[in-house]
Amino acid sequence: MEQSEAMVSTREGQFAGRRRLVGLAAGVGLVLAGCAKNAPQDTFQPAGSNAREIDGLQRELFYVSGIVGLIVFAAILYAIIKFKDRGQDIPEQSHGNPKLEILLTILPAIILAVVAVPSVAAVFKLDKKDNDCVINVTGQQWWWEYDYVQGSTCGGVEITKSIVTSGELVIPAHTDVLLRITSRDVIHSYWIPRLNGKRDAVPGRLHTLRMQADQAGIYTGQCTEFCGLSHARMRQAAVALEAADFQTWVTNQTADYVAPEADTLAATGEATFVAQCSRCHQVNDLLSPDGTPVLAEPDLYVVSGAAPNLSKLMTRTAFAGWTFDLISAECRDKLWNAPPDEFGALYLQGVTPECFDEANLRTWLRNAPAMKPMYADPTKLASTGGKTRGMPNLNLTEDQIDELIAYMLERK
Amino acid sequence: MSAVTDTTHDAEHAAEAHDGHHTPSDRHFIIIAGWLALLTALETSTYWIDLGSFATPLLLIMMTIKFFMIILVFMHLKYDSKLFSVMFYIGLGLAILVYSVFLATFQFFAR
Amino acid sequence: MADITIHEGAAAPADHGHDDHGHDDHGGAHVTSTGLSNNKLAMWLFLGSECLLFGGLISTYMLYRGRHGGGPGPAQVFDIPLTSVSSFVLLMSSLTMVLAVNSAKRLDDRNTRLWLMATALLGALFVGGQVYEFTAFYQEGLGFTTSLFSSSFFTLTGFHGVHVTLGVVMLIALAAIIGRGRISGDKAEVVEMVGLYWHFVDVVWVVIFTLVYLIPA
Amino acid sequence: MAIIERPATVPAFVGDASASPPALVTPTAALGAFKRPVSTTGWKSWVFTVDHKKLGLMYGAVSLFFFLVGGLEALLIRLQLAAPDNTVLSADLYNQMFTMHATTMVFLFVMPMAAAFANYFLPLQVGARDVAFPRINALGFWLFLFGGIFLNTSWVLGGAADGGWFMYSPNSSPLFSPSHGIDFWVLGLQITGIASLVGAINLIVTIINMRAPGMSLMRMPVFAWMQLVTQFLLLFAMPVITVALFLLSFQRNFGAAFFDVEKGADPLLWQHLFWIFGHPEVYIIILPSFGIISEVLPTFSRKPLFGYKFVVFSGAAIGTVGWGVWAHHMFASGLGPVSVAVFSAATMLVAIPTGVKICNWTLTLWGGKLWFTTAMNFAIGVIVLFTIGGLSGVTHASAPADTQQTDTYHIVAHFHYVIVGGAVMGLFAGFYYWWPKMFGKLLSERLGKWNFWLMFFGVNLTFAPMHILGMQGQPRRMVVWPKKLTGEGFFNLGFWNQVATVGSFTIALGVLIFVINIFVTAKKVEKAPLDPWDARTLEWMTASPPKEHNFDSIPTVHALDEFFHRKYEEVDTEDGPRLVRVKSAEQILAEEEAAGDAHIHLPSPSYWPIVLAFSLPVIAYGVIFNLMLSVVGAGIMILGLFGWVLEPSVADDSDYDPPAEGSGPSKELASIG
Ligand code: HEA
Ligand code: HEA
Ligand code: HEC
Ligand code: CUA
Ligand SMILES: [Cu+2]
Repeated sequence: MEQSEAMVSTREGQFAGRRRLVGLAAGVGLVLAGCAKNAPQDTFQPAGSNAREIDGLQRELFYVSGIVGLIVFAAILYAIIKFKDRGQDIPEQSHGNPKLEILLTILPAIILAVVAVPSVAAVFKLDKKDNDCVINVTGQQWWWEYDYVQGSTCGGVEITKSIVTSGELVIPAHTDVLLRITSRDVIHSYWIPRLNGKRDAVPGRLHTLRMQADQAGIYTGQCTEFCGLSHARMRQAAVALEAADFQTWVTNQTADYVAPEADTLAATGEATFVAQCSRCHQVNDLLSPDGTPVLAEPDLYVVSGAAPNLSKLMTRTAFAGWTFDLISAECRDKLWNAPPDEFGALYLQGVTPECFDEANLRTWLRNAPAMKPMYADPTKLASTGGKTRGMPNLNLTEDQIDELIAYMLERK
Repeated sequence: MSAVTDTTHDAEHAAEAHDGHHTPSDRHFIIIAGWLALLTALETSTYWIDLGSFATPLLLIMMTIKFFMIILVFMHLKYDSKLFSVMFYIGLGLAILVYSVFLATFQFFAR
Repeated sequence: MADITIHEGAAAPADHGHDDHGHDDHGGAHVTSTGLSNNKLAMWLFLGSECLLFGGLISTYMLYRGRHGGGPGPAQVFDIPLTSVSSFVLLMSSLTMVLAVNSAKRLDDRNTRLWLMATALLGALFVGGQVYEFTAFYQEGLGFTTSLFSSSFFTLTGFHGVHVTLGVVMLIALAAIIGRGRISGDKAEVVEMVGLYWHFVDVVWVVIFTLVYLIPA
Repeated sequence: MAIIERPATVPAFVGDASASPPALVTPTAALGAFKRPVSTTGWKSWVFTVDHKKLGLMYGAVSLFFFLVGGLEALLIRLQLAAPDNTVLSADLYNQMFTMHATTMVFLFVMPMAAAFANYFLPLQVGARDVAFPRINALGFWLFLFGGIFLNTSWVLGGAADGGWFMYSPNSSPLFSPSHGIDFWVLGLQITGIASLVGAINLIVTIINMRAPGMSLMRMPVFAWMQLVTQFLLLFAMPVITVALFLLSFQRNFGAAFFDVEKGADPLLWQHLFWIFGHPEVYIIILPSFGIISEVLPTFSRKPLFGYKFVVFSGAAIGTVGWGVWAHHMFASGLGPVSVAVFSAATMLVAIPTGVKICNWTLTLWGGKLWFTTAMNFAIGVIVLFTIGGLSGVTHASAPADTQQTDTYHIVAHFHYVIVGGAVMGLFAGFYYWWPKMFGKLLSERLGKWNFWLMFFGVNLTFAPMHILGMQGQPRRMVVWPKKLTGEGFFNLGFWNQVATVGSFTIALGVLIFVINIFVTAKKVEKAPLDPWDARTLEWMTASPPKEHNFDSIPTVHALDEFFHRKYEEVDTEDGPRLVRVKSAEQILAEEEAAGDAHIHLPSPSYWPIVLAFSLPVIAYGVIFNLMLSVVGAGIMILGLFGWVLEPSVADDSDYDPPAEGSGPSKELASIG
């Protein structure tokens, strides 16, 4: 923003020409901001009412401060050139001009009042909480869990059964959704730049944030409160779907568990999963060989007390704090750039075998902490009573990994 | 800080206060201590006498009186240079203001 | 802080420059620009800053006093009669302190020492009461780490207790030094300095007694 | 050296020597445990010194060193961020790096460097012979030094703090940060905090009580004023962080519950306490530099500061309003809309007094006779760069807008503009302006210009792109930024991150040239003129470097800019009144010397400050590793305290060698001590 003016107006000495150019370029660039391509987290491209509200205010602020800056720099520049020592007399030792001073105090006050009023108004406007659609959002080291509140109605779709997912927040487009945000361990912050500002997820407190998207599409974000080792790898996205598509998504998420066909690789995978993974990860309605439901107890093994629900892993496009892709780069680009009317269908396909990027998941299962730093060194867990923060290295064999991947591929 | 805009003037002013040493007599101190003791007794009595919603404001008032008796008399703030009062009250006032707002953000403003 | 007991400032612009502009020079006793003692000014500044220290601790306690999560809470553990007595003791130590200061101003070393020792004794009694209180609480199951209430209570009153203890040490040391004639500066001022500190600690207790003990959570 | 007896040939004019105050104390060697150290040369003259000028230089040297350390850390950060998914630093190391970068820069560079200037120049500017409490001054320096060393030993003792410089709970709890890094951080800041607190008391008393005759507050140089405000901010802000640090260390080391959410703790407690300190802290960082440039600009514009009173009062106003805005760091923390609205509006208020300053500086240039020395360049640089940073600050002040900006590089851009562009450049202006005063030699102007332009250009190159990065959605404190989110076109993250990295090395080059300049200047034989800048204030009315006792005679002050008015007088000519030079600095100095004071008491060196200061890190290591060590530390502390209290405040004559026959008063040190 203002830096461009700085560059324009502070030119002195030998760099003048070059700096003016850079400044000009930055200025023109600013105007073109709306055209920045493929900038998924650009706050200047709001895609929902809340973000637009902020954007309007923010632009006003930038213009006001830009103009103030220009005036100040113009004055300094003029003084520098005009009053340079050219052998003139020592000036009169005047101590100021109170009238001018008072004027120069009142003027900024007025300017500030002009920006303060809409700011305060916007604070309250953005704080509305009257929503039918409520989603609980819980941050933990280093991923987000979503829990669609049973009984709430989202874009005309009633949530009859609680849905627990991670990473990708699927919401109906054109609809105000209320997120109830908290944390299980340290402070995180939920941010989808194109939909709204940030709201911290503070353990022991419940904060709300409204989301609304104008169009179907995918909107990326990032945890923005420093939360320890893998803060940089704690990402998230919001996926907006048209009402019908959202209905399809909800139906699929709440659909019954389909066990793998017997004697397939996936079926072996199911057993491996029960043996290795299910103590932390829940797959809904999964039964153990003796017919009892398999219930995860992540609180016994993980500091934050949770691990992602894997029932529908393959309906998501990225995993582990939405950092690593489940689909190939081409498929991702296609999805991200899909026009709104085609987006829903494409997204609902989930991870298709053609698009599946096996390498990432494989590396993850081979040794998760090597891929994403997590305090999981088994020799250093004294302070946490043996619990890990994140997923430990399980020392799986390549065969086991094959089986598990086959099993995972069917979780959609 | 306005109290010290001119050194010369100040020096005179303070010197006056200083030389004068309007220190209260021992007797005066003992009387004050008597009042303090009485107030403490009253304060403590609220533990046995149920005053309902009056208790808190009453206690706060008595606390404030005691506070200032000690500050003003025992610590000579009343008799000493204004400058000392200024130094101390800036800190005291700032503390009261800042921490009240701080507690208020938890209790009243937070929703 | 120990600095207050010895006159530090040999550096004052003590000497008379050429004095051609009628600056009224106060001669020996008043060497500072305001005519006030450096030490006393410093002490008041320090006390002003202490307001923010104790303010922070008190606010933390006020925020957390209700949060005892099943453990003993203020209503269960506080022994108001006992605390009232020790509050009274501390209050009276302020009286003995001013008497010490007055004696010092009268250059009455014997009484100064006497009152100083009395103040120290009362202070020690108060600290003793606090130690007793802490052990009693501990036996009732309220440890430092038990709950937010306990941590903030012990921290606040502990900080105050440490201040009192330091004060007692200062008082005793002062009495001893006066006894041996080892104070090189203005003796009365040194006593007054310790007095200011002592009264402040007392005043803090006045606030704590009301806010922590008497006003129901 | 304690007492300076001037030869009796000093002409009268001097007040009656017998009327000089009775020596404030009448020490005898028997009072103290040891005789006081009296060395005037060699390392002992530095280690045991209580001279504000020596302490000022030591403060300066040490903080300059820490600047290089913090800068090195910044360069590593920038290297890591130069390319997507980079691997220069591991996540763990990166987190330590930015935490320590910020901690080092703020607490071990900018604050102590401002203290260096305050120490050196406040007594000179107000016409005093030293600060009010010289031993406490020494204590402050050693606490700062030992605290800084203590903090940095964490690098080799299990890793440095990794929670970010505001160290939010509960991430700072032992459960989430089990290494000792945060313990070092907490205790280290506690130690340097004591240094700041005692320093604040000392300097406030100095300013209020030690002014030369006639130096009323409204005749005080603006630097002294801004330091006064700064020291008040320190006085009241340090206890708040002290409380916060105590709570945290009680939690980490003794199991207290303060930030234990399981037990019902509210993590916002820490945030409030930290920022109640933290926001005044940012004004603590900037005001000394405001003071410096308020000296530099008038000097090189050859006219008084425009609106002196307004500048002074706006400084005080900033200091006051600054206490009511802390929660603007918490707009996304979930305070509730009422608090957010109130703090948002309050924050905007701060822009008014700051704006007053910017306007007054610009108007000081207006109509002047501008001399573009390096110091002047830096000062003008400050106005420009600080304004950019200040204006982006106003964009954060609007809470809804801030929810988009907070914790992104947009904020990083804001505070580096105000800090590097404002505070650091201001300190550099101070270096160039006062170097001849401190060392009697002028820094090379040729190198200085390179230094300035590289830094000015570098700051813009480094931090301007960060505005873009932030608005494009790059959060701060991220060890990597992923390639897939860089975007395309003009605003792609990759390009601007590279620009920022190049910029940071440009700054480094500038700083390197400054370091070279120091060495080049030290080699130079040519002495600086007595008054190289035709300056305006008292510190120039003495030798360069000043004599041990600062002034031969304490000057009597008649006006703001006293020195200038002694040099110049208004003379009526045909075309109106003209300012003409009536005296040279040398003449004025000679007059002063001739009228020198006869009997000058200076504080004597002391062992105890360093002993007392040393005890604290020992105690702190003990808290971390073994409480027995703390007991040892406490022992040293008690020893130090008693030594301190019982020490006579002036060295006894018997501590000095007896003067050689006929050689006048001796300055030789005795063999003991
Ligand atoms: C030197 C230090 C310094 C200074 C002086 C300032 C000055 C200001 N700061 Fe800054 N700030 C920091 C250091 C500083 N800041 C740091 C370190 C952080 C980040 C901490 C962290 O998170 O790690 C921060 C963060 C920060 C935030 C929180 C951002 C966030 O994390 O979300 C905010 C929000 O309001 C803010 C606002 C301001 C304002 C309004 C000013 C004002 O004082 C600025 C006033 C100046 C001007 C406005 C320019 C000149 C005025 C005029 C030319 C007059 C006319 C102007 C108008 C009419 C607008 N700052
Ligand atoms: C006084 C304060 C101060 C100063 C001066 C600086 C100076 C600089 N800072 Fe920093 N910075 C902070 C305070 C400061 N910073 C704070 C508070 C944070 C927030 C931390 C947090 O989030 O917790 C931060 C964070 C921060 C970040 C963000 C990290 C992140 O969020 O992930 C970055 C990234 O570019 C950065 C860069 C720089 C650079 C390039 C400089 C440059 O200006 C530095 C220039 C100096 C030099 C380059 C030194 C010269 C060195 C040499 C010449 C080498 C020679 C070496 C030897 C001889 C040993 N800083
Ligand atoms: C000790 C607990 C634990 C065990 C056992 C465990 N995981 Fe995990 N897993 C986690 C945690 C915690 C995460 C979240 C890590 C993160 O994103 O930071 C996770 C993340 C994942 C993810 C990404 C999920 C998402 O939606 O982002 C997958 C896939 C996964 N694990 C698969 C497995 C498989 C397959 C196994 C068994 C072989 C397994 N895990 C065993 C704890 C565990
Ligand atoms: Cu979670 Cu950062
Ligand atoms: Cu701030």
